[in-house]
Amino acid sequence: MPELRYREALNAALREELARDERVILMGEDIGVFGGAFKVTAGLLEEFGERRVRDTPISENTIVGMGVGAAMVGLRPVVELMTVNFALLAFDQIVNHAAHIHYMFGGQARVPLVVRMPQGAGHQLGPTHSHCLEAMFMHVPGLLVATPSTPADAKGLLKAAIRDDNPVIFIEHESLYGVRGEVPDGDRAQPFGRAAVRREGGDVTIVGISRMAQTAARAAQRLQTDHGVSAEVIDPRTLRPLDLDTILHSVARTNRCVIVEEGWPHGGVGANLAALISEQAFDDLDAPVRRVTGADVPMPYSKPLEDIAYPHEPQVVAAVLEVLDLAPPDRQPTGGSAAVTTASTAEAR
Amino acid sequence: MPELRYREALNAALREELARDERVILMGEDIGVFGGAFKVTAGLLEEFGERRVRDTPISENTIVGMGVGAAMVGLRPVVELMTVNFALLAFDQIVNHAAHIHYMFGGQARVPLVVRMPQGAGHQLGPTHSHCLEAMFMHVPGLLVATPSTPADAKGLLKAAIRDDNPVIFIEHESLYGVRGEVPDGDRAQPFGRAAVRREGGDVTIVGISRMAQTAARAAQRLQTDHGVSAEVIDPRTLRPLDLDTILHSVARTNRCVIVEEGWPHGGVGANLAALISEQAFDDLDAPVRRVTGADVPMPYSKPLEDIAYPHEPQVVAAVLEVLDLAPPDRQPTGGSAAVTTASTAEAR
Amino acid sequence: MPDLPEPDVAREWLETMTLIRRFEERAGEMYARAKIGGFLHLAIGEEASIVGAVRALRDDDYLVSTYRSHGHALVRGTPPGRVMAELFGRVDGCSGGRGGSMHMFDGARRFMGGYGIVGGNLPIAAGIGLASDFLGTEDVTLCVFGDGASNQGTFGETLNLAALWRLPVVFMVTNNQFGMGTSLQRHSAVTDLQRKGESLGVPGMRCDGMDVLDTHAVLHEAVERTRAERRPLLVEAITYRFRGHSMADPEEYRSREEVEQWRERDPLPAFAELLEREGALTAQERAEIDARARERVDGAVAFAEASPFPAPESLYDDVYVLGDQVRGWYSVRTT
Amino acid sequence: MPDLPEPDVAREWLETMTLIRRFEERAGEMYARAKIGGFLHLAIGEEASIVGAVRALRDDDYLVSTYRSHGHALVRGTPPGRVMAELFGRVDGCSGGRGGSMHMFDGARRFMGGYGIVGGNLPIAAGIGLASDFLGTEDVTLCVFGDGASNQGTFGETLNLAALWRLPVVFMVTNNQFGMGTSLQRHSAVTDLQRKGESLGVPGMRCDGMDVLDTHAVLHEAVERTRAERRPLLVEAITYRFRGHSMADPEEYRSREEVEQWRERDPLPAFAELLEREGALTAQERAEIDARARERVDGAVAFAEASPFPAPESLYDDVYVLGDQVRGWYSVRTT
Ligand SMILES: Cc1ncc(C[n+]2csc(CCOP(=O)(O)OP(=O)(O)O)c2C)c(N)n1
Ligand SMILES: Cc1ncc(C[n+]2csc(CCOP(=O)(O)OP(=O)(O)O)c2C)c(N)n1
Ligand SMILES: [Mg+2]
Ligand SMILES: [Mg+2]
Repeated sequence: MPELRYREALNAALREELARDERVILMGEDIGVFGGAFKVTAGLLEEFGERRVRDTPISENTIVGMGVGAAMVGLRPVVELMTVNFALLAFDQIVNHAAHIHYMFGGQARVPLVVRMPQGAGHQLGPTHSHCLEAMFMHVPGLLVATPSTPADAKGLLKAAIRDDNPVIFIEHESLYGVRGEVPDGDRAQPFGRAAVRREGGDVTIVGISRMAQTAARAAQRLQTDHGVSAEVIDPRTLRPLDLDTILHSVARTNRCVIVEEGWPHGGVGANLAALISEQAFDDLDAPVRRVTGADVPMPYSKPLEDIAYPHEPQVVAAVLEVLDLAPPDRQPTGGSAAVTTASTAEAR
Repeated sequence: MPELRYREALNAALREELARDERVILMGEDIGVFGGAFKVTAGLLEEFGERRVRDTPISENTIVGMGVGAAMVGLRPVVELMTVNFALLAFDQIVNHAAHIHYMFGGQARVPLVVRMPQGAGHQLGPTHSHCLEAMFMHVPGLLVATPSTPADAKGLLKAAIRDDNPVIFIEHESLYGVRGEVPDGDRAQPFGRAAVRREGGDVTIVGISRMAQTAARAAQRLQTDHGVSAEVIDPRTLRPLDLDTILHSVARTNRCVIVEEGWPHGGVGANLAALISEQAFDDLDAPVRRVTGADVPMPYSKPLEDIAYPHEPQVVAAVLEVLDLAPPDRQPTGGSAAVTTASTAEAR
Repeated sequence: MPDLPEPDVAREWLETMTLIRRFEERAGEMYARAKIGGFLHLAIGEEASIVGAVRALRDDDYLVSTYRSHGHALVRGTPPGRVMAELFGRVDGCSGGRGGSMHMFDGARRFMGGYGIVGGNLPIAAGIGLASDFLGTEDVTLCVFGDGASNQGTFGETLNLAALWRLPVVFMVTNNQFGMGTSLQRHSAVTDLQRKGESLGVPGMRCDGMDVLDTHAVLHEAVERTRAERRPLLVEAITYRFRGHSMADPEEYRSREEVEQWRERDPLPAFAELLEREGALTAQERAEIDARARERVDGAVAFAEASPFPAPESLYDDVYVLGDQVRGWYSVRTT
Repeated sequence: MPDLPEPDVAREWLETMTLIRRFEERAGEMYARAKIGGFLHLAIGEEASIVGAVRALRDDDYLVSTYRSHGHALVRGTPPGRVMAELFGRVDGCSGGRGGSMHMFDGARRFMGGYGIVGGNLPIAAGIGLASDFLGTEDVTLCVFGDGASNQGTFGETLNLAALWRLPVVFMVTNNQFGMGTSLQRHSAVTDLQRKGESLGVPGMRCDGMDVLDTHAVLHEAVERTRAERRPLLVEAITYRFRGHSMADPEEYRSREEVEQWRERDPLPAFAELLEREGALTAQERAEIDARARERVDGAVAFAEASPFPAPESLYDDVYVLGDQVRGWYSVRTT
């Protein structure tokens, strides 16, 4: 299997879908001449021309809304928002329009739209440019939400997203674009709603969201080598639909669960999963589901502050040791609640 | 104590704060000449004039942003968005600006802004006009979030919100405007972060959010009379800050908890509370925390569909009986997970 | 004054305007009798701007409207019964009872929806225009919105994009003098709305929205210019709504006199009398047209009454287009 | 050509332009040496538009800018050390290290912030103008943004409101010919940006942003007209950024030749030579000005280097203004 960077895998998915289906068009700020702020669309303008690959003005709400309209009459638009932070300007078109049109018109109209955008911290982009908003999108019925964490999923899920007849929020991660990984050859769409077990283990289940699936896998490695703990690592891949079964089956064996996400703790993906797992695996749990989340703060620019404001392996390892009663629970109130490890605490400890 | 409608209590709070503090101004669509889409601001233009009470064009993002700017230099703007549904157009100013400015500029700037708006279903306003979005606002550090459910809290919390130096998202409910209740005389601000125990009981803790606090109270009454169940009903009043202690202390006594919210189940307020309670009261719980939520659908217009798409007493009663093992658990998958009762199921049963 | 169209065409316009008027009057009564819920926005007084504009479209042209769109569905040919059934929230409603008054839809007739969010329909119309352009069809999209919507961010964003990409979209601002209770002068710095697209590269035109002939003539020119030149235009239709913004509107923001003055320009009698003067309509035909309209509205109410409410089990239908990867309405697969 | 100001004034303008240039050149080096992270947007080439405009303000007037605002902080008098410390992410940075290059702030000098969201600063500037108007002061707010920002919804919404409410705000669009890699012609249907406010009730003016004298003259007129007439104006400054959009920009969207042509109009030597020709500056003074600028930048780097990083415990400081009802950074009170 060829090795590709996450960015290249996305580019390949777009290229193949543009070639496969005449109705697929790309729209976004600087995706053409500039090749994309993160170069995901590099070369596509040259290959497919201005008719298929369109640079837009800086008008997020309208770009998404045009995608909605074009999708309603037969095109399959893929809109790139430069980053998820700017999607906040397009929430009306995403929620009130893209997500609701199929239902509100009694199933007569379809919105096969993909809105792609990267999220995340780690590059010192500061408070307005470092959000992780998957929890907000996950909240909305009518949307599908994908959070690929590997080059293979980036390609496979994007192909599946473009072929789906529902509006898809496709959340990439700025820190993953350069990551390499094996990507199966050929036209392989990765269906939504199928979690990936990244690593098998029997002592604890670690669920990692978006980039945190990678962090979780590295933490699991450390847990094995440094602590002899065998952790199972699950990447849900998509949050809508959500493959809860795979998580529940794992927890049924491990009886302990840690969820790792980069976003804010309150009303986060972790809270939602913790609630679902506590509800549905109540008798399987030997300890409360533990969340490791980003800190409950706007993301600071300063490097040492940014570093402790989102999870890294040490916090994941610490949280796992705690749910296994192999370490003292941490005392200080964090991330909104003493039972949540946020990036900061383990570091500050 | 005088009886006031929720609407009148809000009007009184605005009037008193306008009179108390010269720096308080109101801005919003049709709040002046029209008196407010829900008449909350009726009479204020006449009393305080166009300088203090300003009708704006339909420009949600900019109205909120102007409130941010005016607040940064000393005014205390209270912006009304006609309904929460239109706040989706203002998410950039609310999240990237109002919520983050104090932090992002190192504490040098303050944003004493209140954004008021009603939410909720029940009036057949259909998919684009019936949202409950408190979960999205609650997710964002830097915001305070209030969800008053009584006339007294409507007045007291609004006064506290206007006097607070942080940006406050003040969520009213369309179905509560006409509700009467006793409102203490005089200048009483209700501090944020103090939950209200609406009814004391020992068998189960019911937490109701926004309008659902009233639904929960009515359900508790039924539980007492029809089933001899003694339910404690808690209204958090504010979601940021959140008074988790009061909830935990109650659950420590009742060992069972049901959370009732009108919004969507995934990543909802209920999921967040269920996660926090399961984490921090793990050993106190004799049964999984149960959520009763709005259905995982855009809100349909048709009355019989709308009725079953958000919780009423019967669903709350059913959920409570289930956590008390007094009723068969419901089988059909609902609201996103078999362990969540959404409005539809109990009805459909 | 533009010349009259063929008599039968003129009579059809009058008949459709009359149907819309009678339909909305009845809808108002049904609302008072609680047969209809939610918000009900009537366009009574604006019928000429609706019929004159939409009759300037070809059948293949697209129409996108707002929450004030009963007339747009009717003029496009949606059976009155299906529109009334939607207001009644019944399964035979043109949106299956899901959308209500603010969210009408009839894709088969290329009425691509009424939208409840002020300004939300502009980007969608531009997207439809983009698709027409992309697919190389001759279709034009007519996007109708109000004077208040011209202050929404999407107005500037969409007109700029439509001009930049030369999209075949005619933007029609129905200037009924108010955005809810806020008068034009109090919400827009520039009140000559036809000029509001100039700084965005979109030339403007204006029509008398109380005159179906003038509205048709101007919109026809605009639509055909757009079709031929492949560029957007902005047309302002000057009109007035005789009723409140919605059913709950004390109308304290305007005087009885003002309303009365506008009512004297009521487009229905105005056009009927013109046709009679021109010999294109007899008094009897005029009476028959009104009688037929009332009959059709009676039929619409009967149809709506007879249509069942959606079944509770249908609550989760059409949240998603179901397929291989989305198996049920629920977002969590449970075994 | 506008007359020269007093020699010492003119020299101060040159000195400040030089300081900004040297500061940003050094910032670029520091970025390459990883002393600075995130995005670094340099305004090299745009110094005349910055100094000419801000020197047209009174000290009490407000300034609101974007993510390209090192120069705006410096011209307002923020010590270079504090600006460099912000870029270094240190506690002594003008935003405490929290904001970085895109989020500069110096409230004491009425620089009300650089903002990272394109178009996000316009409503905020209008709100500040509203407060000035409400409080009855004479203060004017200058709101600076780019050509690309003029396509954002907030542009139309804000200009309409500012005109409608007669707010004392001067909107200055810094037309550097590109929004990131998209040229003006490819992102805006109307490229004569000074006209982009006409349909919104905001008259336009234009200045040569490469000429500090012309920029100052036009902005001075605009600011004083706004102060006196209590109404907004839109001023377009024609300029060019010599460097990439940010540090990671291969600049494939423009030709070397184009950049070279604009560099020939470099505002620094142009103004210096003019002053020399006019006898307002000697060759030696010019050299001293440059030397002083380099010294101050050396000092700024030293200051930034010496400043500590924020302590980990400070992570949660200033998420909220703490008070009676908000007791700690955390949103859940735990016992
Ligand atoms: C974004 C948004 N803001 C506010 C509203 C509430 N609202 C519904 S109609 C209306 C007035 C619109 O006026 P105009 O655009 O002139 O259209 P008209 O109602 O006069 O036909 C308002 C404020 C809304 N539906 N959407
Ligand atoms: C809402 C939003 N969309 C996109 C971006 C990414 N971005 C940053 S600067 C920029 C170009 C802005 O161009 P212009 O307004 O001309 O200002 P300039 O950078 O040329 O000074 C873009 C697209 C952003 N920061 N905010
Ligand atoms: Mg109107
Ligand atoms: Mg630019």
